[in-house]
Amino acid sequence: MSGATEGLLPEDASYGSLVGTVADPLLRRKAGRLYWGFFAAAGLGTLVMVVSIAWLFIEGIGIWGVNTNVVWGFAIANFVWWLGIGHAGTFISAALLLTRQPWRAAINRFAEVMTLFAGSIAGLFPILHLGRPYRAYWLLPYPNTMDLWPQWRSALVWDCAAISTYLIFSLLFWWIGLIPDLATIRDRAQTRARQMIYGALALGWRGSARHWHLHDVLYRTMAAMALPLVVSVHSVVGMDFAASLMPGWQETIFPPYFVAGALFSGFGMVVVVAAIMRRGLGLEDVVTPRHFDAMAKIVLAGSVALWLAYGTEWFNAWYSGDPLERAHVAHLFTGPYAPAYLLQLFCNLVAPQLLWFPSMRRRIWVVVTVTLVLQLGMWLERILIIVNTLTHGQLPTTWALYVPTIWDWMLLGGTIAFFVLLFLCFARLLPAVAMHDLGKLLHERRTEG
Amino acid sequence: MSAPIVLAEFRDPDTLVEAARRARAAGFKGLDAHTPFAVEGLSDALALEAPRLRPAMVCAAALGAGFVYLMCWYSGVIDYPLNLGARPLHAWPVFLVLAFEAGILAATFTGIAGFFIGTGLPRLNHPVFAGRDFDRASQDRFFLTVSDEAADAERLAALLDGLGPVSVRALQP
Amino acid sequence: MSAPPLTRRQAALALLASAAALTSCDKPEEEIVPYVEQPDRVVPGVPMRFATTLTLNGYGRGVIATCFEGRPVKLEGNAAHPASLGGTDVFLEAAILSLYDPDRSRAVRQGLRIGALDNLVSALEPRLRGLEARGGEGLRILTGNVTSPTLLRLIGAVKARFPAMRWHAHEALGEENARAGAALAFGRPLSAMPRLDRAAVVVALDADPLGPGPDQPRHARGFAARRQARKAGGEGFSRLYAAEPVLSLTGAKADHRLPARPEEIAAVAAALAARLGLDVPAPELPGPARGFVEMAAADLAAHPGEALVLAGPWLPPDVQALVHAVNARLRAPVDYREPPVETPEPLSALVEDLRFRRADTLVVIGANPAHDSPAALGFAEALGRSQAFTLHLGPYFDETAALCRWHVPETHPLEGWGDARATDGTASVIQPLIRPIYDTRSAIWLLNLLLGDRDTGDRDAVRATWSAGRPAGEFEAWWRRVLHDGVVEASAAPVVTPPEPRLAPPAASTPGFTLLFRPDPSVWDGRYANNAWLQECPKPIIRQVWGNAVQIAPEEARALGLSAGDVSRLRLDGRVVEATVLLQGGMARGVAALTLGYGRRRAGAIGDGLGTDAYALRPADGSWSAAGLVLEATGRTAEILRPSDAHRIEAEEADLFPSLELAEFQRKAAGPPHEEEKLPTFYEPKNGDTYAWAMVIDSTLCIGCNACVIACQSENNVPIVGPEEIARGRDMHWLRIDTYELGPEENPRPGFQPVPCMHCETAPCEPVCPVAASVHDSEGLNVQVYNRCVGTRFCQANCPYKVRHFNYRGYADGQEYANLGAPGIAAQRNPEVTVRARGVMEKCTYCTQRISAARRAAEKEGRAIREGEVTTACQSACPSRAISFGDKRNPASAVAALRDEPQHHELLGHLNTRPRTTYLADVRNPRPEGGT
Amino acid sequence: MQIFPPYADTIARAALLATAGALLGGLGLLIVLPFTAHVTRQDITVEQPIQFSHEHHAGGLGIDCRYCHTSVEQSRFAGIPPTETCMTCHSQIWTNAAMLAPVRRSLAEGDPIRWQRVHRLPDYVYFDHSVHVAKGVGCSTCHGAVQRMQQIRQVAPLTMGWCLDCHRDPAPNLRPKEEIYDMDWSAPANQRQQGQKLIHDYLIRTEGLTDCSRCHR
Repeated sequence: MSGATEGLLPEDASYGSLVGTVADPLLRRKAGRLYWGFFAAAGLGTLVMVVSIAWLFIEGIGIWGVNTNVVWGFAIANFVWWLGIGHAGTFISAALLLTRQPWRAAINRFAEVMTLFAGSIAGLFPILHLGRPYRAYWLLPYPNTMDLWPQWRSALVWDCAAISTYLIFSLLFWWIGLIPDLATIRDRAQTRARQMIYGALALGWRGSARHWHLHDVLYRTMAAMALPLVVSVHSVVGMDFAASLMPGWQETIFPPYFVAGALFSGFGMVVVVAAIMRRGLGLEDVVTPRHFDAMAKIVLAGSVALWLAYGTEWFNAWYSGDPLERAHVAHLFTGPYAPAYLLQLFCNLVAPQLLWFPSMRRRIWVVVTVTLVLQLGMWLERILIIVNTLTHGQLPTTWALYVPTIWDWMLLGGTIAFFVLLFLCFARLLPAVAMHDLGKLLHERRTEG
Repeated sequence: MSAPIVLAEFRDPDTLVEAARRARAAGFKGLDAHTPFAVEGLSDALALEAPRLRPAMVCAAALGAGFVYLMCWYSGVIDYPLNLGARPLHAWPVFLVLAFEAGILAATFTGIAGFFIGTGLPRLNHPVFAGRDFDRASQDRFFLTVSDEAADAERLAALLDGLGPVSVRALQP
Repeated sequence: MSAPPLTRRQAALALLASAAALTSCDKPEEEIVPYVEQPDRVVPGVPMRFATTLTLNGYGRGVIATCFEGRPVKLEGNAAHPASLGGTDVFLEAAILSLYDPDRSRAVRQGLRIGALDNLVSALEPRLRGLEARGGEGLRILTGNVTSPTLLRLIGAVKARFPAMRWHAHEALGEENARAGAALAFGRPLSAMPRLDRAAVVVALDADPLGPGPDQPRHARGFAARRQARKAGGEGFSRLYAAEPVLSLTGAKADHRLPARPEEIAAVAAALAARLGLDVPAPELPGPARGFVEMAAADLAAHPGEALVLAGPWLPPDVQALVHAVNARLRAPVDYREPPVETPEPLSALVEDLRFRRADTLVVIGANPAHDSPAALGFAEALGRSQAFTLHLGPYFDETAALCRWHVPETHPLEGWGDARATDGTASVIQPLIRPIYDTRSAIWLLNLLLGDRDTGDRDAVRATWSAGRPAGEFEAWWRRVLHDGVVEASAAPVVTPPEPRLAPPAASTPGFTLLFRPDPSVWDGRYANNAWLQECPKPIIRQVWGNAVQIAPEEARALGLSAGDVSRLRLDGRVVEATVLLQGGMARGVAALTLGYGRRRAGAIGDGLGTDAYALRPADGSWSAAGLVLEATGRTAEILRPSDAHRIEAEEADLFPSLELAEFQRKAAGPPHEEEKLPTFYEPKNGDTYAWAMVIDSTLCIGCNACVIACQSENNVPIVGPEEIARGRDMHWLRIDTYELGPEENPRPGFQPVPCMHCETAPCEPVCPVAASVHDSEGLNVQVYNRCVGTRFCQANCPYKVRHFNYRGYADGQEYANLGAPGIAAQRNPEVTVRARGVMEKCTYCTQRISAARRAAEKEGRAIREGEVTTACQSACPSRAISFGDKRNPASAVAALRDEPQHHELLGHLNTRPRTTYLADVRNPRPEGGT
Repeated sequence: MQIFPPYADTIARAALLATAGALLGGLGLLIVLPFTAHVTRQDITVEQPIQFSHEHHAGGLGIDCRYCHTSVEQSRFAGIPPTETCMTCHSQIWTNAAMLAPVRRSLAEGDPIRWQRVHRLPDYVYFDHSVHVAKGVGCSTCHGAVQRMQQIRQVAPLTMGWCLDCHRDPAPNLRPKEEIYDMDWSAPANQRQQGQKLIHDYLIRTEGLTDCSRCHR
């Protein structure tokens, strides 16, 4: 057995056993008490989200902690954070496909789903944060009686375009990949109802060589488009801040720094999801320590990239000699949010260094802990980018504090619960791993062997 | 589909490729294969035409991007020019960002549409579904199908002798 | 104050539902209701302007009111009136809101219940007949300061009917000390009006002519006249010295300032007098005070006829008298006049009479001593226990009204007829701009009632006063002119030459930890407590809103173990109140200051329960300070609400608020023309072939009085957010006064920088708006299109000046604070300005509605807008004329000239935002040899 | 094993197409709806308290617009006549007409006539009649042939796009001063040149006409 596929599949795997590993939890196993416990908790959390959104629409965004000088708060931070998480899925799927990484096969499906869920949740925030959310459609170009157009120069319009493109693209990319697996589920389903439902969803996929051929071409082409798209999306998000005039935002490094940060947090979340899926669905055979090792390396690389980004920010502030930029960096370390900033540095820069050690990378709980810590770090990074700049602008008379309210926390917590709920539904309704990719991997291993 | 369909079932993709190659060499028409995953070499073995999806997607991308660029230019320069912080009306770097996203979107939609047109999906009812064990075509079996007036199960079985098909059967009408 | 009513939420849901439908097919019908008979001159949509008069402490200040369809919406200063000179102060600007205050008393009350006016009249009449029979024995009238010729005439008539009647007057912020001082010096209580416009050197001894008060606009204008730093020169730039215990606006503008305890100020006055050759013993002074006196005396002596010493109304009479003597020696520019106010008997006498049942009928007109007299005087108890027939006429059912047997709601000055005199005696007529909104009565009506006259209308009463002694044929024309001009020509009291003042060396006073009482810049003596605009207006220097606090010096706090925000207990002569501690540099050691007027119990929904009642501690004699204060921590803390803090300028931030000395300015002005270097840009702003509006604000002239802030609020329908929202860091003022502390920390010299929108030519807010709601117009205005705004707030996030304000709640649109959602308040709104909905951004528009009105008027006449035709609300309010506005492309315009001054600068100009609002740096004129 | 019968293909394809069609069609409907009279309220007559006929008064009797709409040259509002204006004539003629009973009642009781608004702009639009008539925009340009309307109705969509049409290019709609109140005015053949000349004569600065602040503040 050669190195490329080593440790990714069980020694005795067959095509049928792989399909069974993935499909059986879905079709033949009942959800346990633990599942329903989580489901109830997540459902309750989702209710919190719904309530806080309803109250938001009734009372207005005055219920949040945002104020005259700090006009952005949790909503934008949550948006960037969720979108960052939503970055890894399509990227993993596409980049690893194009670079022919064998460890892609077992994780790409739920990574893509994670992208969809996180991206959709992220997409909620820019709308929720509007003062008049019912006018959000004014960001779209359409013929109207006012003869007005969106204002193309605004980074928010780029955001709107990039995120909707990204979400639509990711949805279709995921769907295209999912069709053959739906056919598999259809064919393994034991009840008529399931056969019908999955059958309808599979659109009559029959694994024809012509279909596979076209599928392959489309999938690879989309993967090739995905890479620049992914880069563009978080670059644009970075430009929400970079294309401004505020100290701490107006930095040319922001687009790449945001992309790196997004992949960092996205991969981190894939690790977490992978660990949970592996345990919950009994996928130990196909999601292996080797996967965690590989993802840990990427996370580590992300952390190193953040070292570079943060370091550049500090260095440039000093080197530029701009008193406002210098004051901003001083504010990061000494201002009212300095403890949070130091925690952020620990989470993003220090904690992942553990992953230099191969023994640590192979311990799934270590990797999961590190990635959970870095989720916290990345969220702190986003909220601190916003509040550190807005609480400490150019005019000292406008320096103010930002204190989130219970509704800020409820919405953040609620969306996390909603994300979990969506994942719980996904785990019970759709195949969590791309079975046709696993089959292909097994075929490759056999060909190699 | 007027001609009867004969299915040959295999346990292994490589065997299927070999079988396909033989069937084509034997001059069978209406060859196809049904596999749980994309098998490398199969399209060559069946001599499938390269789909012209990519050129279509590139064209769509160019059209979509061009359309959006023109829309931005028309709206910002011709239709309602506004003084926004003294920035130039023709903000091409910005228009390019939007054009790029539009291009991706147009290519994606074209690709998906091309995929459905090319595959003929959705096709919920198809004769091959009636084949015995065909539900394993999406799991762990690999089928060669021949839809040729000249083909029958015996001829195909003879041709595939030595490749060890699990079965060779004509579809029950 | 709590959650908005349910209807609001339902409305919000309905809004959402209709928004979800995107377009609704059945718009609610709207009616047009024309007049039955259209009044003359009323053209719907065309505003009318009328001159009238408002009073503060009884003194008249002329205003011009703008009315739309019979509804006054904006007050501005009357340039013809000497107490306003076209400028205003916060109280004048905010009076319009009080007119529409839903908490105004609107019903006659008998006790606490609603009563009937007829019952009152029938109860009063037999009593009056009885009183008449007794010669008026037992009848008491209590008023505030009365300058109104008509009221004085009527009071005189009442006195004639009831000879034994006694008239008492009470003003919480009175001028007893000044009157007594003048009496001490001249033998009679002359009123002294300093002429700042004629003074080259001013020494303010605990005096605050630039601070709140009836003459703030006049003094500000006079001060500004001698502080013009212009290339072209002008009258000599004056030098201002201030010695004071509490940092005042005058102290803030001073070139030299000495923080001094009250008794030290007396010593400074004595030392100055001695240095100027008066025969008083020179006291020993500590080092800084000695230096201060040296410099001040030298400057005073060097400017005979142009040097002036001011004594604040809170200094004791002997110091006042001494200052009169000094001014006489200096031939100081002071106008002495007989005061326009009669001096009736004090409140204390009335308290005695009530207590000993010597008063059996009390008529209170407009005064509220149950709140604003010293608690130690015991007026409230005396009134509450009194069996007398008590009748209160006032605009609110206030603390005094609640203790009276009868209460009659009083007509607002904008609703009724009347007259008043300014501090210099200039008379003006009060004319109604609107029919009384509620069934209210005026003081004239009440006095006529006491006279048994129920037929004479208020207008006739006022006309009767003024027609006396005028030929009948000329009167109508004269009357019309007076109403039109808003001022009675040449009615000022003549300037008299006072006798040589007697010298009265000041007595030594008691040292010790002293509590100082001061007028409140927001609520004055408490009468404006229910005015939300004033409550939410950041008090000058300390920036506090919605309450008051006890001010002490930071070093003092350290010594007492207190820190900012501690709730402290103030003990004085056995009386105790609690107040939050506010640290303010520049306070003298050993003193604490508390403003009067807070702690109202019956002010209304806005003013109730805010702050600390300083009257509870004020000594019974109404003095301005009380020694023997004990200040101790309670262990609790409270937040001092401030929309933004004053900021201490560090060296590297000097360009935020540049300050230069006069000599440096003169050197620059004499040098080659000042070229501001323009930073390079890719996007050179294009100037259309049209007006280029620009504003220049002169920091030298700005006295930080906030008149512009309230004027803007009034003109532009700027909503109130309320204390809870302020605590969250939200506020809506389009114009804020940034306060920078310059100079040494223990004796800072605040600089005021009004910050409206900069209308940047390369505005950072515009390219970031996704819907082009923030956009430039061809005349260079940075326009915010409310109806296009979706509320991303990106514009404010990217605004370096943070001048934009977001409607986080429906502050003006269904989620108003307290009673501000009452339907009547909407009548104050300016119909030319959109009332902003929840969820949209708003900001200073340069009063685009005024520009538009001028443009349309000019276009209809086929001409260009003339220089000075457009004045912004802030500009017209500014009493010191620190704000200029106009077309900078017009080389003859004021702004074009000011933009060429050597001290001209842009705020954050290095960001290359090319602001249209620019500043003239703060020019100060300290003595070249230095000192503070 | 066939899960689906052959007709399922048709259903599936039809469902797919229908979904796409419904999405696009719905979107299209939402876009088109605001342009229609349902939203603009064009050509809708409203029941008024009095059947006042512009056709009779302005068309038949030839009363000048300004006789009733008195403030059109001074104010933002053209003005709705007070009851007494009606009574200047109707105290003499048709004094007992049943149709005019509400007018007489209004005068007698001092209770204004409550007309239903027909031309309605949103609160955030500050339209000024006076400057329009001063600069050559005639009544009929926006209000149509009022003299032929039995019941008044709105002939123009009064949408922002419609306003902008003229603000971007006023030339086709400008008239000489003396023809402003000519309800039968129609553009002469050389309107383009005449309009350009009028722009010049009226000193209209066209560059600022599309400023947001022209109408919104």
